[in-house]
Amino acid sequence: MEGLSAVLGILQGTPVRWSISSGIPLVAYSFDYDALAGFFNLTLAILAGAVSIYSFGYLKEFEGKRNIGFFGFLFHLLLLSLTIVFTAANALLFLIAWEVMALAAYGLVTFYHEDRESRRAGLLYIVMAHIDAGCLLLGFALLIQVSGSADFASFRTAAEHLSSSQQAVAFVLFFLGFGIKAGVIPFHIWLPAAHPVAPSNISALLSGIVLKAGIYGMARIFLDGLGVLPSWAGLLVLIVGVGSAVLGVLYALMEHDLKRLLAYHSIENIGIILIGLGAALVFRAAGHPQLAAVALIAAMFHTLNHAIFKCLLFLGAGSVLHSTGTRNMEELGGLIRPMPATAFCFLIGAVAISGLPPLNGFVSEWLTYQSLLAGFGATGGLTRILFPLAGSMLALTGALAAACFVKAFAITFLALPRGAKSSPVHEAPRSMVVGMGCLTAACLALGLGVTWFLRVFDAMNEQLLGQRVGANLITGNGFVLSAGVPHGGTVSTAVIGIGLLVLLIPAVLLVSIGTRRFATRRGPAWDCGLPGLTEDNEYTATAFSKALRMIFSVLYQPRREIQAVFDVSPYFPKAIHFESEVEPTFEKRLYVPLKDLLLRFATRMRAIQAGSIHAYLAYIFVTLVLLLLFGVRR
Amino acid sequence: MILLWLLIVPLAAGPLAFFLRRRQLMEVVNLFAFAVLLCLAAALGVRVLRSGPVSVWDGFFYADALSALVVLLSAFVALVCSIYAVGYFRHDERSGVFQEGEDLGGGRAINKLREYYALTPLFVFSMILVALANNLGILWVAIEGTTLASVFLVMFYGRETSLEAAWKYAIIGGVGLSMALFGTILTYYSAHQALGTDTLAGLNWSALVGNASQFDKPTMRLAFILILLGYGTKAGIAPMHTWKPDAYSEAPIPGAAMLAAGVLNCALYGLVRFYILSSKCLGPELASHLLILFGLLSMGVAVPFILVQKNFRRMLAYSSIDHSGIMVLALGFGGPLGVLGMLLHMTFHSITKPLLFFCAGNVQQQLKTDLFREAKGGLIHSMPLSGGAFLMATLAVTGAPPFSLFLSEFTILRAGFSRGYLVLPVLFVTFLVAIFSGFLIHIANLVLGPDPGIPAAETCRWKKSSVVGSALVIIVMGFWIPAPLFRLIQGAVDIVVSGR
Amino acid sequence: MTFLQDPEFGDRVITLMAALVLVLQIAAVGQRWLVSSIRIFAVQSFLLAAIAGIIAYFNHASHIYIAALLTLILKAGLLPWFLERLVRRIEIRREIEPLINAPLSILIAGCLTLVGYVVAQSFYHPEETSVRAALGHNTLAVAIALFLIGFFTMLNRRKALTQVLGLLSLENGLFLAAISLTYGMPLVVELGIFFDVLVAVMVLGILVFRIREAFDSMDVSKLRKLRE
Amino acid sequence: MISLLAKAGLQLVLLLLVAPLLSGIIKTLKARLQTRRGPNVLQAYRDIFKLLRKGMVIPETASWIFSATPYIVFVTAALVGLMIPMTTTDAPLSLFGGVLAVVYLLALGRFFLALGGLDTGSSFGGLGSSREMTLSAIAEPAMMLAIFTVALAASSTNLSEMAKVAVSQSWKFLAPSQMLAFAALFIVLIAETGRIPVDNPATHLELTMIHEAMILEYSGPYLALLEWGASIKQLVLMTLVVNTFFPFGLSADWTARGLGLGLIFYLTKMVLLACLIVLVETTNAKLRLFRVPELLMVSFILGALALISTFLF
Repeated sequence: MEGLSAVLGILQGTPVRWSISSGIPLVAYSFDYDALAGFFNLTLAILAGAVSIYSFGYLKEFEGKRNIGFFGFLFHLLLLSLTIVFTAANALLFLIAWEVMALAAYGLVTFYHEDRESRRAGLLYIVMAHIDAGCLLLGFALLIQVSGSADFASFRTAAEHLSSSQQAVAFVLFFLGFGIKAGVIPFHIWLPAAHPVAPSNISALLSGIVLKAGIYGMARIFLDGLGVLPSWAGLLVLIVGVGSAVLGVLYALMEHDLKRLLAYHSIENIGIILIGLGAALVFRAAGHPQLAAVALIAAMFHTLNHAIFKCLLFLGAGSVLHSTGTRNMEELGGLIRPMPATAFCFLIGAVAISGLPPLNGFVSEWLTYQSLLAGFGATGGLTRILFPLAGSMLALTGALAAACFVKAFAITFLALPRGAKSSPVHEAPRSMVVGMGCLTAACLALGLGVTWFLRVFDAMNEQLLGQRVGANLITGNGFVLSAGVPHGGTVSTAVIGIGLLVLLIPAVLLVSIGTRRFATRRGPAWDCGLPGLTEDNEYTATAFSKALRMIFSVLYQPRREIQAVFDVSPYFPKAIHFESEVEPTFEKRLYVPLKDLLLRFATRMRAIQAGSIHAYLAYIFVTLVLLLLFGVRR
Repeated sequence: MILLWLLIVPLAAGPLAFFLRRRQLMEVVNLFAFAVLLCLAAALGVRVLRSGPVSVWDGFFYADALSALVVLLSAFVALVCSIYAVGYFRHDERSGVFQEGEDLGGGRAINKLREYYALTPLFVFSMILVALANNLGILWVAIEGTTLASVFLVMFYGRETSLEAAWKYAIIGGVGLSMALFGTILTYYSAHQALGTDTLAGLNWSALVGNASQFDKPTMRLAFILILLGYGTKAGIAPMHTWKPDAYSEAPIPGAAMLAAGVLNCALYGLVRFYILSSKCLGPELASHLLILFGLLSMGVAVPFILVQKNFRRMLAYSSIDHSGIMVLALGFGGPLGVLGMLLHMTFHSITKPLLFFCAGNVQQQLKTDLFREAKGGLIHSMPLSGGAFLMATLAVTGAPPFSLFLSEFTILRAGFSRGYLVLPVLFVTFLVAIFSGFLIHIANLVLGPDPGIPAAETCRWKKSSVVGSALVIIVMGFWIPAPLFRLIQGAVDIVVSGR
Repeated sequence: MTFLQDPEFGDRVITLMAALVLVLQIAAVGQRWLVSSIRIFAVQSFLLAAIAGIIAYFNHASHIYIAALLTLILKAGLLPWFLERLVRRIEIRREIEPLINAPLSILIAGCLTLVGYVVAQSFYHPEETSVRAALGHNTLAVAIALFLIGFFTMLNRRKALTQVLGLLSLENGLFLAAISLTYGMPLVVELGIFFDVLVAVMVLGILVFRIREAFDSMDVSKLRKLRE
Repeated sequence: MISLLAKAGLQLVLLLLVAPLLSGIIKTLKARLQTRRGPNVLQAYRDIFKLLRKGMVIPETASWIFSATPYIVFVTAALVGLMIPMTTTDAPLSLFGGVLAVVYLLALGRFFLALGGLDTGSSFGGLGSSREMTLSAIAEPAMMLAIFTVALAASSTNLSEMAKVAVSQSWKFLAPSQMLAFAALFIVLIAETGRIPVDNPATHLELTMIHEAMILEYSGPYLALLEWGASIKQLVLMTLVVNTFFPFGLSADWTARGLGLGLIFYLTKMVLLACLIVLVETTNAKLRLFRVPELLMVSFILGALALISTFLF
């Protein structure tokens, strides 16, 4: 139902406005269902549909223990508040919906509030959410002060006579506010804490769409609310995007908790989206609305893609957790046999997120590359060099993401089960598989049929940048996606897909020569003469990422601890205990010292309430005398 | 005539309850009196809206929109607290809390109840008198009345700590009020110069406000400083706030709630009256600089104490210090927006704060402690209703958006920006966020968590009805404000801004 | 006998009495005996009543007579008697060492008087005040000084009872300011204020008694249980 | 439409034939340089056909991914081959896949190869996949920078366009940015195709092998497909390097004469490049695994210099 209304909103292109006035000053429940809102609602609709189908199966396990009613209430409250956030036309209503979304998400993250870890993560989440709400509060107050009324439309008109310093302050406030919500690198610490502890269908929704609320905010305010931002603003967004992408994937590589790995990947993909958005801002500042439109399409298309395949991956991780009861990859393995459907969906998700062709991840990264390339020509001075460098960092991120998902998929699903699994692992219930299935289908459809889907962005582009570039992005009778530049780069995932299938025929023929003569036998893998391979010989997640840990050791500061238990001589150990840990630099260097400083100051301040009445009277006496002396004379 | 009835009802209820001796009768009298009071207050509000200021006995009692608002809020708080008090004291009686005070000479349990049910109406009477008194001297006498009535409330349990709290409350309150008296005298002196009359009207608010501009400037400056310190002590603003944590953690919950929501409004009402006089006479600079300074100081003082608090009763006190700071800051920002923000905040705060006290009361009575350490958390399992309400009230009080306090804080923020300040609003928001985080972290650890195995304890009808009732009012207020209430607030804003 | 009508004479007498009150107040700051500080308070109240009487006589303002009478009965007679009865029942004669030792506290009292004068200075603009108003004018400085020194004694003393006395001397300062500046507040207000002061002292008296009961000493600095 | 299929078919056949020939030539050249006779140039063909006719053994622990991997590796390599201009500037599928598609299709093949390696459950497979993914991840940014330099010159990532532009400005390849880009791409070529300084293709010694470790468990037709796919990938990368930097003799259209001439030029260029590779292989010893990132860092710096020099000079 939501999906339908969303598509309706986009295709028309004309904003649908309706509002109810409320008794409270300044708060008008007015909604503006324009193209940008329509697009984000479409993403929300797709995800909400898939997750609710998935939740049928997932929640069966809760039947007795938790009250599902409260869970349902929070779930729909989250969806409702997201819809309002996307369509709010009144700044105050936007803020109210924004915080309700944060509170609903907090309720859901701490749904298992029995274990301390999820409570702590929930608190961290809500405190960071409130900090970013505070920044938005200040930003909106500044804008309302300039424009007089609280409607987004009035911000648009008031943007002209924003002084440059006001515009800069407003930009920083909004970037800080939306950045924290989107989980950008310096403010990301709540994301890998909160998403893994939430129930899987919720962390899917959190990573999929709640992070995108930050992106929506940036798009709405930067492109629509603050007028034309100076180029340094776009470059800042770009640099932060690159930082988040690279560091996000590097931290993801070191994780061996499946859901934390996916949470770090959300940071990486948000970084990629920000690269697109930053490029769009820089082009707009440099006066190339055409290129800005392409970059914006890249960013928004990647938002949609990331929402879909991240949600798919989280649902997959959820069904693994549902069946095996653990998220630690070191104890998983060999799940492809008992859970073939989940494995296949997870594989499609992994291929899509690593940006490998025929799927949708590749298409949006391709568009980002094209806009970065075009950036070289369009911008002047040193910034020209920045764009291709960002492109190479994007490539590094893509390749590292591929490495990370090879590890995630292989260690979880392939070869022999590592942990001593007591109960036999069963396939996820049918509804969960169906939930994942439709998302997989969405990935494939978006990947192959991208050219039909691009027209969706025309209305949005026209509204935000006044450009309709959809047409010249599609050439070659509707199959080929082009970069919008004559003789520019072109790619067609549809033809690549068909090519792959067609070339499969000669390969199958070649193989059939051999298989017709001899039956393929199944034998034990080569074990260098040892008495048979057991699961202990298999590669573990830590081992897989060891090479990268050594190469990037300057970032990780890895700490290694080996204790060998031996009785006769150290060279014949009975058991070796190996423990390696990567240092959480951001937490250790930045957040923990800040917190300690604050608490130490607070405990010292408690001395002023030390209980002696003489001290209390002295405070009043001193204030009285000071005021008498200084207050009167002036 | 409504004014007289508003005063007679609580005045009569006090002694009546004192002589009735039996608990059920006293409770009925108390509830009935405050219910009637609320209806009268509402009628007064409507009357003031329709036909402007109401006065009786040639101006001795005078009620304009501002005083009608304060009367309405005091009546609402009194009613909600009295409903809760019924359940609260029944639980106290059952769990033998009074015996503990007896060996310290506190008197038998039934005497305690008689003391409470006699004093609370007198306490409410003096709060109503504050709002209705036209003569600033009588205003001072009324506030002194609230102090004296509430000293016994703080001393209610008769434990050593409650004696200490009562002594500090009485002494600091006495000093504060003497400064306020000195300010009133000086105001009368500066008015005396201009008016020259010796009659009773010399101190009447309606007479003074008309020609406030010809008052004697330096006297009025000194008078405003003294009034700010005096009534600031009663409101609990920063350097004079030290009595609040002790008083609130020792008084019985209904008493503490009335102190927090009722006396705070009266003290600020007094401060606003003098603010109008001084801004008409001296121009707004002096008043706004001082008010902003004290407002931010109180919010600043509240932050560290909330962050590292060990006792949730005292944390409520610091939260009310923070809110008095916010209101004073709003008044300091001034202008139509600032005053609107302050009055909205006063209204929403008086509605939200009692619920917070009720939940804290339920938790304290159930766990027999008010320390976070001893309450092992997981309250949601044994007390789902008050645990959930506690969490919701925390979000409401700290100004989380879906609730109404966010709207008033946003208006205050806009007022700050409209005055051209930039650093102050940023400081204001940082304090708000810090207090939100401190508050929520403590309460979340208290309410959520594994099931400690305490037997379910939500039994008393009265307590549950008051918690649910005020929770509903808070939620509704978040989205819709009744039009007459909002017109009343706007009327009060006109009075403060234009000083009619 | 003509000098009885001459306002100049009245002004001089009032200034003399106000100065006397101030001296007594500074003496009370250094005082060590409980009973004698109560007596000092009684004498101060008597002097204040006299000042009020003189002002009433010269300005023919009848309601100030009532105020003077009330002060005489209440503050000079009733309160000291009540406090002494309390002291006798608690049998504590000597006040232990105040927080700040005697000579330094007297010095501070002196400075506070100076502050009082500085603040009062900004009021005194001789040109426009009528002769009648000038009558009690320089007593404002004394009133402010009394107020500040009273506050300081509360701050300085450990005993609960002396803190009450400090509060009362504070009230005295206010009364002096009221009658000297504006020839007394409107009558109803005066009555209200007297009534409140009386009740306040009653309440504080009960509290002192209960504290004496609970802590078996009047030392207020022991009250330190409620702390952060 | 039909001519497209015909062109694609022709280029596919050319691709399938030349690839094993080239790896054979490299083996024999290397042997000759080390003064030994070395295997016959056609030995690679014989190996592939021998393997195609053999039976297969699949490890017990392996899942369907193990058997899908050879197909995917072979097919992706072949498809990429159709996108590269080999003998003419107008590659059959160049409209449907630019240089980015080439890079990412090869990445897709590598992704599944690594999964296949891990699927066997033996530590060799894990070893190979981990090293392969790590090194390719480090090589990726350098390759991207070099490609960006060339693409920016032609302001398009379409390979045919780049080839046409390169042909039209014939002496352009002497520009410093092109030279630096060539050096960077050459190092990446060695890393990607697993030649000596990075990985030793001829050994099965656990310490040194990367590519070989992943295909250790394959046998029979699957191994043939993988070997063939690897040689096609090698051919593709060498062609990419050659035709973008030295575009002599690339005929403009698909006429018979143009094709013949183009083929001769193309083969000579490939043999010359093979000699260069062999020269590098015999003069260098294999680097330690954790020294390889430094080598790739050098290529990254070269790529960055190439990029800067495009608009400095």
